[in-house]
Amino acid sequence: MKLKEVSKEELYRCSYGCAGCASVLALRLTLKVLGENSVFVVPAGCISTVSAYYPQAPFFVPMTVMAFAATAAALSGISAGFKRRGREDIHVVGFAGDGGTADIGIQALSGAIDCGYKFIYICYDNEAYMNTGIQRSGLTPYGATTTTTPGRCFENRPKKDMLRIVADHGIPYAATACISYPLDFMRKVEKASKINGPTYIQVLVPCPTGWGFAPDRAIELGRMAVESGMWNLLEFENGEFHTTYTPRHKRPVAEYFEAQTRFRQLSPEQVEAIQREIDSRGAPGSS
Amino acid sequence: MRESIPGPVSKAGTVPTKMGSWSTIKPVLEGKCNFCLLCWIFCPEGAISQDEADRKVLFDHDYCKGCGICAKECPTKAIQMAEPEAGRAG
Amino acid sequence: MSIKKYITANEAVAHAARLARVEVVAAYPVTPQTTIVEKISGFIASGEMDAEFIKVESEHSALTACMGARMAGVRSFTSTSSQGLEYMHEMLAYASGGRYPLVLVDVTRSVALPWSIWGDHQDAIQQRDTGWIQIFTETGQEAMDMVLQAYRIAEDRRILLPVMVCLDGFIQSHTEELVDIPDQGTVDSYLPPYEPVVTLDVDNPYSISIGGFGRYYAAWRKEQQEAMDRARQVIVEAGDDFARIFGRHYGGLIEQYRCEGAEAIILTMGAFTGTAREVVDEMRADGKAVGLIKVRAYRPFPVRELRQALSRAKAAAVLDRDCSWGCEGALATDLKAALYSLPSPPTVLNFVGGLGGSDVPPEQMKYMLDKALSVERGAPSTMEFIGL
Amino acid sequence: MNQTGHMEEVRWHGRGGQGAVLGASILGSAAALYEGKYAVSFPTFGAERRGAPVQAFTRIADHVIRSRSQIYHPTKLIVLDDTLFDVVNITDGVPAGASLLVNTRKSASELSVPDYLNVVTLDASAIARDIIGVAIVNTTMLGALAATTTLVSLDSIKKAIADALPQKVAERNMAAAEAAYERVRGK
Repeated sequence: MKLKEVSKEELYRCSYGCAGCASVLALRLTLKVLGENSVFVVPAGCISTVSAYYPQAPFFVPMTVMAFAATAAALSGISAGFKRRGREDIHVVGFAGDGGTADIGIQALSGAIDCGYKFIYICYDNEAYMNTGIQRSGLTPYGATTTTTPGRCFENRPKKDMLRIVADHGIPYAATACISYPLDFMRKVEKASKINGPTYIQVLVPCPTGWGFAPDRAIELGRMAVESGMWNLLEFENGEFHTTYTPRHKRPVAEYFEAQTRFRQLSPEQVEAIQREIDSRGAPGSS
Repeated sequence: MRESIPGPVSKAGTVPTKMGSWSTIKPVLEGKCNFCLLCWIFCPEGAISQDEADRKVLFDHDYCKGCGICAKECPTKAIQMAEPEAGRAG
Repeated sequence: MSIKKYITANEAVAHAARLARVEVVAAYPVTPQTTIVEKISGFIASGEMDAEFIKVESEHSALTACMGARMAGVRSFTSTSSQGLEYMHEMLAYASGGRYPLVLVDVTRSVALPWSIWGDHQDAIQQRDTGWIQIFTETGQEAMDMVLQAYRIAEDRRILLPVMVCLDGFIQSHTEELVDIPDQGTVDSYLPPYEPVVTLDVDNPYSISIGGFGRYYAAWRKEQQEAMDRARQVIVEAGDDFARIFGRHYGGLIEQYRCEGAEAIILTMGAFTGTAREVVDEMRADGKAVGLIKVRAYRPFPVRELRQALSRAKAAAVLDRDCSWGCEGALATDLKAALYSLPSPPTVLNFVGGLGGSDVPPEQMKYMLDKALSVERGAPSTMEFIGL
Repeated sequence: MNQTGHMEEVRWHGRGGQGAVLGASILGSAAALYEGKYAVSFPTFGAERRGAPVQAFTRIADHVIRSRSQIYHPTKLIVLDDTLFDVVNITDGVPAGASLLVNTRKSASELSVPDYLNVVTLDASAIARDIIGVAIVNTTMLGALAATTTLVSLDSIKKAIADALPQKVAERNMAAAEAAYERVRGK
């Protein structure tokens, strides 16, 4: 896939999203891959809040707002319904945030993967409940402050490894991505769309408001996350994990932390410890 | 639409407000555009289009929220964020 | 050709789902509902039913998946009980506010704590304000017939609201009796194929189940209430049409039994109505002016019908297998509100009984009716627990 | 107790796993499907556990049966296991003249049962073991019931057994019912 080959059609426009919202960008790029033959289920979260106030309807494809915990269950129902109607060609897509995926939605996601219907579940991961005002989620990384983990009470548990969790369900395809690597992300969406079963993609979407950086740096922050090793671009298929992109130049995690406000309470020793932890990691799936 | 369909439903693509009014600064092309399309792909709002004939990008200020990602990511630094012209919509 | 089978109400309901040509079933096990979906699984395995069975991980997901199937344009079915219904609560409100014409069977059961797998109406009553049409049934036959009618009512373009068909846990769900099972062709003539109003249609895309600020929200809610009001008529029509085709009629929103000249009238919902019929017959034989009203539709509440039926009685004895804690039995409260505008309304005596699977034997009903016969019109209302 | 006529109320006593619930069901279906009567049957409502005392009920009448209450004054009792006499008050609420059919090796006089009841005893376990291969006595007891009452005929019982069980198993159960019928008739 090359940039010049990406569809010029815009199928999502005029949301109420913040300026520089990488979640909105992830949705825009997803639609560029999947096109008009797709339907979206969006639970409570940033995307539903900025996309679903009557009469506003920025999705140019069919979409429904779903209860916070219910995204993946709706995907099963819709997919089963389309199967009955002989419309398995339609992409059934869930587009949920990190809280809607790793916390309140994890039960339904687990159940839906088990049910085995064809769907693409995309988690736009901005590492906290941003829509409600930056509260800690299961995908908030160690060391970050949020309004429920403020100051010295920063998040003291590691980010939940959703990729491994869905992989352990025996899911046919799963991947991590980052919005700063759009072709890698779109290639993964395309790959998922061709799988006849449940698929999962978790895309890191830096949030200017929640992470504390200027809106124009959203892409830069995502790049720094990958170059520092705080986020890895992986795929899980045929029972194996592999890396889809290895940054040529490694970046100290301290630089990534300094580029945003949510890590600023960490002491140099704590940053050092995080750096050591990153350096000690093996290949994906090996731990 | 609500006459025929009960419940909270709206025709896809209904955009009563163009979000360009949100921005206080707008991108303008001042330097050499090498038509790499990075600004286009990274624009959250889909507010950038491609002028294939002139091999440059165009900004739709009706949709631009002025985040500045395009200027930041432009490898040739051809995009500047500027105050919108007086009297212009948005 | 219909056939008679000696089956439980749960089994009868499974036949109804089959005959309604349901295409997606999503359910999770919970006593006493479970045998419904076991039977449906059997129908699918044997090829008697052509449907997807989504084996979800919870009731919350069961109802969500049923909504999803409707979004794709196909008819769905689920059933549950008690804690399962409670767990669905959030999605119940989604379904009605989103105007999904779902059909759900609640095999009624008490709600924990105290923990109990046995029957009462607390689970259904606790969902009263979720915007579902709620209909209580008395026998296996009525449960089956009502499920078929429920699809007609829910999918009627004037309504587009979900319908909850309630049957009593164990005393109805697990009791075997003769049930007349109609043939597919006759059911097809009553229940046409589902034609959705709006779906996730890639050729005609909509954002569905979205939100809206104040005045839009209020307007949708008003429409929902108006649809509920229309449902009173549609429920009656669906029952009348059903009677024309199948020969069985259950009386619309309420059924009056021997209410002519009755001074005291017992009100029941669900299976214990049968016992109340016996008691009324017996007391009538003893020369006592008693009657029975079976409340079939609990939402929409049959305000006008109850006002008419009770305008001449001096007292109503309401059996509630539920309680609105801190108030009284829910049916009693609703009944009082309905009778408020009568110039001289009957005294309402509320009896909360049959909780947690306890029996309501004929003696208790006689006690209720005797008490109602003994009060004066205009006496203060009372509420008491019976059977303790 | 109602205007429409007589109703037989049968209460089954057994232990979980002995087939009381299925027995009540087969009896009801025999009456409803093959005798032109109305019937309902229902178990005691609770979690069934093997070995625990259980009850099941069958109501049979010539008219529609509307009552949903439990059976407090059964006209017929069927006891699948005589050890239950030590555990539960089997004859609780049973009116005079009611009949009692007990699976036991004892004679009627050896059972401590009020003398206002008509007691029939039968070693149904032996019959079931011989013919069916296991001591599940519900169908055997139904054969005996057909011999002692006019409630249902043996023929109807056999038809209902055939409906309820897989063919091979049904055949053995029908034979056991028939043997019990003959045994009781021969007494």
